[in-house]
Amino acid sequence: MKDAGFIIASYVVTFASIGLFSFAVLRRSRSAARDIRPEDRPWS
Amino acid sequence: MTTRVARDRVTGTPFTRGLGIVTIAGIVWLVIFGLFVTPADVNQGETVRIMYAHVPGAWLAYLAFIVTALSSAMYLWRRTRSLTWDRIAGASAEIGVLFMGISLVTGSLWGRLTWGTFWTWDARLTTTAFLFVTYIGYLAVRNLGGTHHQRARRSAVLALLAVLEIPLVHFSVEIWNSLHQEASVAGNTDVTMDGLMLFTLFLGVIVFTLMYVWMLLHRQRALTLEDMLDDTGLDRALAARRTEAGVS
Amino acid sequence: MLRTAKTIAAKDLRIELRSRVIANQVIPFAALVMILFAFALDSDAVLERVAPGLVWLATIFSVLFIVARSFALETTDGALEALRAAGVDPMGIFLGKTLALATQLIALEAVLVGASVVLYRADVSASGGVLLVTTAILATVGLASVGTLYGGLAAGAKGRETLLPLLLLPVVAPVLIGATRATESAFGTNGIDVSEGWPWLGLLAVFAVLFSVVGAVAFGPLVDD
Amino acid sequence: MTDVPAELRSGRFDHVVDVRDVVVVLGAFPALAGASLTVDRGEIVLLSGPNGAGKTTLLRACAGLVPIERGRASVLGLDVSTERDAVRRHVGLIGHHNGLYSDLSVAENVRFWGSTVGASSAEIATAMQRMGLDGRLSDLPVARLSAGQRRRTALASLVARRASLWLLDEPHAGLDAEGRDELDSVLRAAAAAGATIMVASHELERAGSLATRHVRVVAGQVVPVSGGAA
Repeated sequence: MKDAGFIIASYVVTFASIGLFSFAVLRRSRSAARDIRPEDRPWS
Repeated sequence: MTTRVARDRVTGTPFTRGLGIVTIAGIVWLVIFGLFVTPADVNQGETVRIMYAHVPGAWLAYLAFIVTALSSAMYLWRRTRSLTWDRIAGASAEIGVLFMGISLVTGSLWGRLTWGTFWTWDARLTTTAFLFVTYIGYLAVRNLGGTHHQRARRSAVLALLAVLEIPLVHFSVEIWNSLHQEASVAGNTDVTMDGLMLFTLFLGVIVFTLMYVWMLLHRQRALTLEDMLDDTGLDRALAARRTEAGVS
Repeated sequence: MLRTAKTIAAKDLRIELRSRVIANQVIPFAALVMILFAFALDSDAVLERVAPGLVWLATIFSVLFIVARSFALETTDGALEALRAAGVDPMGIFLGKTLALATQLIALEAVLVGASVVLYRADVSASGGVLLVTTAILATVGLASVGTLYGGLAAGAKGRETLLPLLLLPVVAPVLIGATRATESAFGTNGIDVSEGWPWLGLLAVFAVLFSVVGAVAFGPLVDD
Repeated sequence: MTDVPAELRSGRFDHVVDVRDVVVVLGAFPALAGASLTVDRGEIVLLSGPNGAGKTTLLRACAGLVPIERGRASVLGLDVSTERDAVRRHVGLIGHHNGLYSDLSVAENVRFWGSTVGASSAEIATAMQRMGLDGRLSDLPVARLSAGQRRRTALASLVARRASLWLLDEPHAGLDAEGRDELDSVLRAAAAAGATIMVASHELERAGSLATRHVRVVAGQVVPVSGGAA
């Protein structure tokens, strides 16, 4: 059953790092956005 | 109302929201299929399940680096010198480094189970490790400072140099390796995939690609915000200096 | 452009002739590394087997120092900026500095090969010598080109001491592999025949041509802000 | 930025230096905040002003060494941003660094800079002579020179590479009295022969007597001198 541990570990590593990265991106942009008016954003 | 918008979806649009929901649903689907629904492989046994996370991750890293190279070329090629291309290149490289790191880890976990070793000096693995280090260097150069356009030109040239470097490294490692002829790692790792397994693998690639698009859009917009922040800081400092000049 | 290159190369070599930093510090460092390898590996048989690799490993580490020195000359009194400010052709600067770097590297490699003959009992036949010289020339052109290219990029930057190895070491891996294999044949390590070394020179030649051409084109945009 | 009028490109131009509303940003700091200045052939313009006002950045902008964020600058009718290499070949900037190789001798340094434009050995000898660097001094390594002698070597290098717009940042700093007089007479002679010179300096008395015009740089902008000095 060592296999199960490895398999689960690889799924956890994958999705946890993706989650952490996305969270960091959203948080950084939120703090950056504080000083910029929403209508200045080219995509909105 | 404006403050609510600012709080709720800074780098988001209805499109990215929809994309995000689809992606999350896809991830759930992928995990259920990958871990429970698909059968074990004849040769690899349960270990093959790592592949449903590993292969799409590796695919994505390569896709991200290709996007970095293409948008760097676009930055240098187009006369407008649009910083958007530069930000796409930077955002994509960050995501690429992330996914390459992930797939190095999942790959070595898989290798330990199937080959009995975390690492082997196979050409593809070695090239991947070099690629990883090279793009860490690329990200370091992006953070050197200077104006936005200095950053953009420097890193664009570097990204194109990396494209040149990779085939050379791959080729040299390949012929270096072919000389060794050390009984290449464990024989029986061939996967005979049935329809459901293949489908799950494709599902993984599609889900990860959607995830990449979502991350790229958000990261690229976050970089835009950061660059804009530098610029609004500039406007304020400019105004301050002009008043200063008027006073003296 | 070629005139500029000649002027720059002559200047760099004249400075080395006056200051002797490479001769008195970097070359002794490389020789010291060879001796330390001998302590670490501690067996004549092993040393003999890995001698070619050690020669090129010591060379590549020394390249980091020589490149750093080459650009320290230019940045201490703002000479690189003065060259840019004078509109001197960046391609000429690149070729000149590469040429000077290559000359110094050849001297270094001669010392290292000599050291491996003395310390590691490497044995070079006449036909092996021809192979060895060709290998050294091609590998040197490649190393000097990438060294100058990335050295110029790192020159003005903060943290350049650590940035340069991070950028340079992954790129030069093909040179390390190709030059080591070719040198193994030249030394006859493990009974490898000299003729087996020549195919590796193709790799070295491709690397040398590619990076000297690309370096000449890319040096300007990388250095010039 | 890209649309430079054709008549400026062809070499007919109104001013040797034409700087209009130029903004230059260093890091996030606007070192120049909308500076405007014109300089004509043969002038020696003194730039004065407090530390950090942007004198150095203005000189570097004219040399095409810092990216211009907003506004436009041209030198000899060539746009500083888009025709940078051509601008640079005509401009000589001596800043806080002299751009010399300390292991080489005075003569070797001047010869090196001269040879970047293919100057003859007669030209190089003249350049050194005009800066008082002939004789014993010429064979000393730069590392053993005084600050003033280094500055003169840098100026000789500039003469040797035939720059027609000279941008000098605090050129008098570190020169002895004799050296300063020598420097002034060389600069006057050069201006009379058609060179255009901009001098950034704190030393109003010294540089003021040399200059044909005096402007102040304050907070990243060029302001006229009240009372109209010289």
